[in-house]
Amino acid sequence: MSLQHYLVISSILFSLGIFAVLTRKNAISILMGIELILNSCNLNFVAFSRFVTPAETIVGSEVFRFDGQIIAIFGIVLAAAEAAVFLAIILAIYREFGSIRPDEVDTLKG
Amino acid sequence: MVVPLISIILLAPLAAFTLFAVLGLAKRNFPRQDYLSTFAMLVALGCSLLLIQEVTSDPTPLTVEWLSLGSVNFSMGFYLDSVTVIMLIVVTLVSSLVHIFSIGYMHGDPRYPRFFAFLSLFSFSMLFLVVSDNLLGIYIGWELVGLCSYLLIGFWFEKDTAANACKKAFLTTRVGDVGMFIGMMMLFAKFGTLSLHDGTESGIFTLVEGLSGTGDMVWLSVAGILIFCGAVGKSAQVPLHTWLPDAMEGPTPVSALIHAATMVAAGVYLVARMFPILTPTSSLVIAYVGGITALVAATIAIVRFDIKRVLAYSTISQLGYMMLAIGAGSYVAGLFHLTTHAFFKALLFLGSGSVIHAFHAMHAHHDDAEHPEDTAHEHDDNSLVHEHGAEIPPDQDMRNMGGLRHKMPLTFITMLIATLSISGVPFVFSGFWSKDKILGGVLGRAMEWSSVHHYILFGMALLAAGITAFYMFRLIFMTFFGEPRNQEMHDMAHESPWVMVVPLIVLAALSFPVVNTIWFNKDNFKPPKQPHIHAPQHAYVSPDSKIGDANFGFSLFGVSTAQAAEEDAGPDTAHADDAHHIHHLAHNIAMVLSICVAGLGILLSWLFYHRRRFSAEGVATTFRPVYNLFWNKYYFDEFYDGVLVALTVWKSRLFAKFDLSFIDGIVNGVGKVTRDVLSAFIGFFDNRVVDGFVNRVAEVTWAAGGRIRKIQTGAIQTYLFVVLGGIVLIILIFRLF
Amino acid sequence: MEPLKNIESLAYFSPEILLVVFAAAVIIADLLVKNRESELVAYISLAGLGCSLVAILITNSLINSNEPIPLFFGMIRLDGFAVFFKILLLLATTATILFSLRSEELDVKLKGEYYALLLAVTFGMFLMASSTNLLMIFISLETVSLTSYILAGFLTHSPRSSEAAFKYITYGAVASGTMLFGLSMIFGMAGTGDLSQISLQIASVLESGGVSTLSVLIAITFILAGIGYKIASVPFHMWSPDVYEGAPIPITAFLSVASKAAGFALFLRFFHVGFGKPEILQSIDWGFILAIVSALTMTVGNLAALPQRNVKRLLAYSSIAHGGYLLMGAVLLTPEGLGAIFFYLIVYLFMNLGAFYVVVLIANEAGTEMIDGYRGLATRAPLVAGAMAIFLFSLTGIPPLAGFFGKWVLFYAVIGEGLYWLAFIGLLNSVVSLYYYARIVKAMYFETSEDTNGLSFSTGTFALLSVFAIPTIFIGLLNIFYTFSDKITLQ
Amino acid sequence: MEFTLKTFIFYGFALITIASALAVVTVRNIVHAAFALMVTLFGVAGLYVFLQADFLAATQVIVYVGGILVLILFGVMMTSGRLEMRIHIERGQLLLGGGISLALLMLLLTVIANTPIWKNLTDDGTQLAPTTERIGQLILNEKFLLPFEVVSVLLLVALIGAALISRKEVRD
Amino acid sequence: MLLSLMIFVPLLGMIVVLLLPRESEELIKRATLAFTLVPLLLGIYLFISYNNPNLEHLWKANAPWIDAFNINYHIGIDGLSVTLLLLTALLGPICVLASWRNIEKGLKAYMGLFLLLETGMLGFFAALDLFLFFVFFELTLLPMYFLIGVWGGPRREYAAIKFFLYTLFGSVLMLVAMIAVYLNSNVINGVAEGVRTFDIPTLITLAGTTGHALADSTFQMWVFLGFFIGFAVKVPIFPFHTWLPDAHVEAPTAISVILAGVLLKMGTYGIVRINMAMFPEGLAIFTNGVGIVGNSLALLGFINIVYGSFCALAQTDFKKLVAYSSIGHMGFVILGLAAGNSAGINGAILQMFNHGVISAMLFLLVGVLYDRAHHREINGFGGLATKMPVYTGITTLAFMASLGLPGLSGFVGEALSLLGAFQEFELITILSTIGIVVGAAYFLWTLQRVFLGQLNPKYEDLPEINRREILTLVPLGILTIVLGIWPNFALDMFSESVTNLVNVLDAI
Repeated sequence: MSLQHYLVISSILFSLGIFAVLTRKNAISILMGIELILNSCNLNFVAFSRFVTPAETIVGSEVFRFDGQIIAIFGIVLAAAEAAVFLAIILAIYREFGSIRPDEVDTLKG
Repeated sequence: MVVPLISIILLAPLAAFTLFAVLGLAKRNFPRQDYLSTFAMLVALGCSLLLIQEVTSDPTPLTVEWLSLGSVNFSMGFYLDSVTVIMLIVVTLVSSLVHIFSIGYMHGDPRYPRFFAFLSLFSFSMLFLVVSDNLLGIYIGWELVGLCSYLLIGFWFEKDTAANACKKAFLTTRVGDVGMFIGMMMLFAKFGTLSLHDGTESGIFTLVEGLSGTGDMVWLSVAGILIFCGAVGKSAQVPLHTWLPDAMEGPTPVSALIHAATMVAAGVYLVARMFPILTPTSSLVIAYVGGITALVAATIAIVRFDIKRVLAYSTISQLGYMMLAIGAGSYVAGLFHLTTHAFFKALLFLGSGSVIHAFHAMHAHHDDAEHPEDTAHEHDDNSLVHEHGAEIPPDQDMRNMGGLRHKMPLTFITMLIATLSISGVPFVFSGFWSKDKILGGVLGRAMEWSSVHHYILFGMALLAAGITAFYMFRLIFMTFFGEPRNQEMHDMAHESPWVMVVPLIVLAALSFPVVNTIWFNKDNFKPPKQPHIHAPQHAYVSPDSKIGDANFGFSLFGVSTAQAAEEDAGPDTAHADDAHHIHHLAHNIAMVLSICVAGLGILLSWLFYHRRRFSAEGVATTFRPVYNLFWNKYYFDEFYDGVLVALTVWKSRLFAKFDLSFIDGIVNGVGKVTRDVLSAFIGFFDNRVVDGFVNRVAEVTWAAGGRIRKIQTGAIQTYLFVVLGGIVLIILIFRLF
Repeated sequence: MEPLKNIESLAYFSPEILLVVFAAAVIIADLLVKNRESELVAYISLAGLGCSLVAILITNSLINSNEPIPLFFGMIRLDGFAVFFKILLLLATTATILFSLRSEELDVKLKGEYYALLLAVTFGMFLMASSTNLLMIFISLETVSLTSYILAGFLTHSPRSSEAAFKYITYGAVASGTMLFGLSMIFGMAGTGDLSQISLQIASVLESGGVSTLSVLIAITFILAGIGYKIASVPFHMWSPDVYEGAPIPITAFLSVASKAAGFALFLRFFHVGFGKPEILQSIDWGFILAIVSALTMTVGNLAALPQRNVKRLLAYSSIAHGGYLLMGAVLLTPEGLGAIFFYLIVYLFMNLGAFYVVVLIANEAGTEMIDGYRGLATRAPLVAGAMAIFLFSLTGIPPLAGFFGKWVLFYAVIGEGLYWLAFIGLLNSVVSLYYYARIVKAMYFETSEDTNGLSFSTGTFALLSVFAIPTIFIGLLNIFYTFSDKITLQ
Repeated sequence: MEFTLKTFIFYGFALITIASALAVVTVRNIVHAAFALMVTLFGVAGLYVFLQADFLAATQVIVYVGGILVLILFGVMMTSGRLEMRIHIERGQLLLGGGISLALLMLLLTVIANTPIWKNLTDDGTQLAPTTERIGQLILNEKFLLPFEVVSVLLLVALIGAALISRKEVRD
Repeated sequence: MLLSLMIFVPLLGMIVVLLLPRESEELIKRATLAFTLVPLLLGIYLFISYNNPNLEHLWKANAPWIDAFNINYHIGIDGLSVTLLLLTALLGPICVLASWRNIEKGLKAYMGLFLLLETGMLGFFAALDLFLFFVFFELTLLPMYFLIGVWGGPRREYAAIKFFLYTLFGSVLMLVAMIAVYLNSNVINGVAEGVRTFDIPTLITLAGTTGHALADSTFQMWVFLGFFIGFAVKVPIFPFHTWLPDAHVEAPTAISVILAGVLLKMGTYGIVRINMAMFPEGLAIFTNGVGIVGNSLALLGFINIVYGSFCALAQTDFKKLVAYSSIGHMGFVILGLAAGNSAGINGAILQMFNHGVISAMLFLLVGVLYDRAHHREINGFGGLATKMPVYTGITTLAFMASLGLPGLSGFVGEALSLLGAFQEFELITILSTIGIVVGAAYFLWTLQRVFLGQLNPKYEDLPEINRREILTLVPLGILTIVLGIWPNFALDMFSESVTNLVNVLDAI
């Protein structure tokens, strides 16, 4: 369970997220892909926080620095906010285009 | 006195023209432009005569900085020697007479004032050319007379023939002028100046001495020949002579003044002026060109029926004669012939004008129906240089004339005098003396050096002299003798008014040597040096001294061939005595021969055209090829056309290839080749290739824009492909570096 | 200087706080005001911007020369750089609000939210300009992005607007996700989120071989995706034409100027502070990659703009191209380059906003965004056409308009670094750009429309137009604009 | 590395996470995909636990599974009308997408392999103090106050925006 | 001060004109005329009082402008610029007069733009700061673009944008070169010290200082090329010339006049002022007579002459013919400049001035005809000399001047250029003389087709040229004649400066 394990897992998650984003024909699936990407990032941060960042000493007990973890928390929050807005926009698209297939939303081009 | 006199000579005609131009801008006419111009000319004439007394003074009385460029300067100034004075007098005199003649001849023309204004402008330009002391000034005058020639040939510009002829004249002479300009550039590059003789001894004439015997002779020969090119154009020498016959489209006084007496003689004057820089090679080239011209033009003249064209070819021939003389070293003889020729040829033209005028009275105006066949003849307006073989207008066709001596006695007599003069009838006529001087000079050279070239040249000159006599008398016989061939026209004919006849009489008087002698006796009329040409056995040009003091080679009836020989031989060389002897002999032989050929020519002419002992037509049939050659003017124009045809075929192919839409069927003139093939090709090149390249770049740019647009499909996932693919690419590309 | 603690920082943070407060005030006022036609909320927003401006100027006076103040434990930093961008952004927002007041596209019922969102996005951009910590960078970026998505999709009854928002968010989410991954890698390498620390750490681990060049390069490239998408550089530009075309015109104007400026602020700070050390540049010449990217960006922007018929879209591509020009200055890492960007941004602010304002006006009056709709404008509305011509030629870079001077300082900086090829490409591009800008001018001046009725505009319109046009003419001619940037440095 | 229960569980979590993520991106039924995503999120939460990030693991479960996933399911329902929606995938796009994803994966693995400082950092098994309190301190009192406040603005904006955009506007 | 006044009075005029009410057209025209007459008077004053024994720039004004780049508002004149300033100032009122009746729409804008254009041109010729020089150079673009595009012929849009794109392309290269010069302006022996400068006289001095970065011959070559292409587009030199026929044909008469009369001169003026004076080493590379490169400048001149002439011969559009003839005549300028000797450069500069006058006349004349017949097809006329004798006379004068008839100004410049060029490039110069013959050919041929022959019955009622039109032509005609007779009138102005320049060139 070394750092590299986590990194490999997060890399795979990231690639899968990218794959979803590139290939899925449903806006919501794309959103899922994005969530995978964000999760992989968070996993990275937490892993680095655990293994890389130097320890700090606070009132006698030694803890690791939590910077990475806190970034991950913010990441989750941002992901949530983004998901909310994303879904709202998907609804608007659905309303206007009657479809949420990304390739059917292509009136703007050229 | 000199400078004011010359200034007046120049300014008087210029003022006459300027007044016309200024008033013209205000859309007015000076009511008596004719008198004004004539008066101006007479003033100039008077001043010119006064100048005779001044020849001995400083040769460059006035030099002003014209262009000062710091290190290089061009000056303008007057150059006054006896040649200048003679030319001045010839020009002003002939011009005055032509002015007077025109008052009658051009009467009633709608553009009557303009005619005189142009004449004034011409006179100014010609005089400017004559008095200039540097090549640039000569060139300026040279081109200006060309312009006037253009304007005056095209005076009746409504006629397409005239419009074409004037253009042809200008362009053809310009070809020669460019050669002259290149020659000037060479001289300038070498000497850094264009002044001939600027008083401070840094003119070309002085500098050229320094070249003597150096390796620059070839270069100098080329420069000399190039300068001569200008003369070839202006003096209508072969092969650029074709414009002069066409120039007869202009009013006849113009032909007399410009295309007989003065402008065309300017070429001879130029060569004479530039005599000091001529090398043996260039001299020989000049002589040959002159000789060929003399012969070619003379033979063509035999078969012409248009009275003016006969005279035109005669002019060409005589100009060739002069060139031959100068080229062969008979500098004085050439100039002398120039002078005598100016008078008798002007007389001939004016006389023919008088005849035409007489016939012309049938027609109210020059411009309507002067050429009834105009409408029938399809003139190609699109040709740059037009038409050499225009139909002969009926009032100029000698076949319509005959027996006019009774109708127009004064005209007849004066023209006869001129004809006798040009034919070289001995002793009483000036033409004889000048022609004899040329023949003697050339023969003298030939004998002195045993030069085959000069024997050939002498032969040419002699032959030309005989032919001249023949066709001139042919003209006289056809026009004034025999029975009227066109009775209707004959009945209309009448003697011209006095304003036209008086100039004829004056000119006739001038055809006697007594008058000429007056100014040729000037002491210091001497040929210039050619000091650089000191090839030992070819020292044929005399430096100063003795000849300088000699008079021009003849005195009234006191035939002084000895004197002439003296001039030619030159005193400086070791073999001066031999030379004298040879030249003496040569002049005697030449005189005899020339009298013989002239007599033979006149006799034949009499037999053919007066006595009708022989039939000209019969001879023509017998010698059909020769006749055709003459009739078609040695196919010069056809040659230019022929080159053209080949090029036109090529042109058509070219056009077919490039799918151009316009093809002109008719082939006409050298200029057309240039226009249709070269310029069309270049125009095409400009549009398709140069512009096309730019357009191609623009198209590619646009297409690239279109491509990029296509990537912008509107589908978001495409964009994401680009983003993520882009990341991969950036990393990979950077990795490769 | 030691980073200030939270409470100490507040005073220096007042501009941002004011923005948030006014955003809240706008929402509350919106609830209270019954009259939907009232423009009160807009004026409140403007007041907020004004207050913020005053606060910025006050805080600016607190900065000692060249001594930046780190705030909130080093999360953000107050320095001349940030102040410059804040003022620029405030101007852009002000202009956008003024446009919005005159735009007939926007739904009057949603005014409160609209202005609140505009203030919020400005707030986010302020943070983008001053962030010095990876976390703050990401959060500020996301704040701006999320708000922008909403603003782009603000016209709920317009399919174009929704589509724009959809594309924008999809694109943005992927890009920022990628960026976040890159940030995490950098975090993992440096063990800290603070930019200046990162700079030191990365330099030392690179030197010690603790990380390979390639790893850093990949991380940087991932981050570039996020920043590049904000400044719309190739290959991260593709969202912008569609979004610009679909979004409400004032928002398009805002995005093309403010969002881009904020993106550049972030870009400059991130790369110059985090990766500008010579040691890092020695092993990873990202400047060179970005030089190529900038060349590509302007080329693609200009070429793609050529065939456009929609003025808004055309301007979108044009702003991509201008992003490319700016990027040239950004890769130089010289004070000249930095100064050039500052100067160019000012010029760009006026000319681009001016052009968009004309688009707003024409969309209102003639009801079209197509070039054909501009036909005969010279006779129908000569002043507007004249102003538009000034903006367009300034965008092209024709003297004596400010755009030329902007380009001049940029190319001067580029050539000063010996990048002749880049300058040459850039200049060729400005030649190409003439063609499409001139197409609009051509339509306005050389063509006639069937409809020859004059268009009437209010005095306020002309006043606003001249606010943009006059600086566009004169900025370049005045000495003062060239000197201010000397004081601004990035440490 | 010795093979203990802990490692076994770790690998289990890892496997579950990856497998379910694979399912998220491949299954055709979007609802199935959503459930697969839930499993992935749980898996990641488990990994957080292994990283001794207890607070984070809890947050992950609550926010993601409890919030985002439900949101997604709502989205699915509101946009398709029925829960099962077939997803059509084009082959070319699939290949290209797969290619790019793989390329990125390779790049990332290269980074991992080429970063010596990340090597040999293994979990030494030290038990750490619970993180919650410290996180609270950091966020509310210390370094991360500013991001926290900014995120609150962000959330407000997202809230307003989402409401604004998703509400059904009557066209006029 | 006077010089600044001269430059900016038209700008002031533009503002005034734009403030006038649109309806009062007469007032607008008169005001414009007045505002163009002021520079003319000042120009004449400068010309007359110009006396420069020390070869310095006179009437200098020097004020700091943009400190950051050491850019100054530095203007001044020497003999070369005063000549061209006078030309510009002279053409100003003439063009206003020529536009008196035939501007049908937007008169106010037209006049305003024209005045702006005049400021740009005057400023360009007076600028002594490289940056200022460039700004004025470009300042002419915008008004020109609009003047062609709005008031031009049927293909005006194409012509306008083509003109604009070409010139902008050229100036882009110039900009690069300019920045390079500036950046190197303080580098001596590889060490940068002191401030950089845009000051043209200073730069010229620096470029002649041994060891200075600007004096490096490779550097000079590249910078020379940059500037040269920029100016070449403007001249225009083959193959950058294709904008010119289009622009000329489409532009309204007065604008063609300005285009041919002044704008083309800006290119050659730039070549003299910048390329030759500042980069003699660079120049030497292209004019040392060795190989293609060493002859390239002269070759370009030759190509321009022959190419322009033949293209002119192929035209059937009167205006296009004149336009191509301009290309040919500018070739003489290039050829003369390439010669680099006293005769060549003096001739080239004189030719610049003369061509400005003559081509202005030609375009005015074409305009007169076009205003009456509403077409310019050469073959569509014929025999006009009978109906319009005065017009024919003036046209003949202009044609003759243009084809280089001695006694008129065209000849002097042409001849001097050729004389100078012959000393350096014999063969090329000889070949260039083809242009003289062809020049005569197309002008005479045109003269014949338009004016000679039978009167085309369509034009029985063609009115003669009117007084206003004559008024526009007479000053030019007088100049043509005066300069033909007494070229020192202009040559005296600049020959000393040229001598100076030649000394610099000879030192290389």
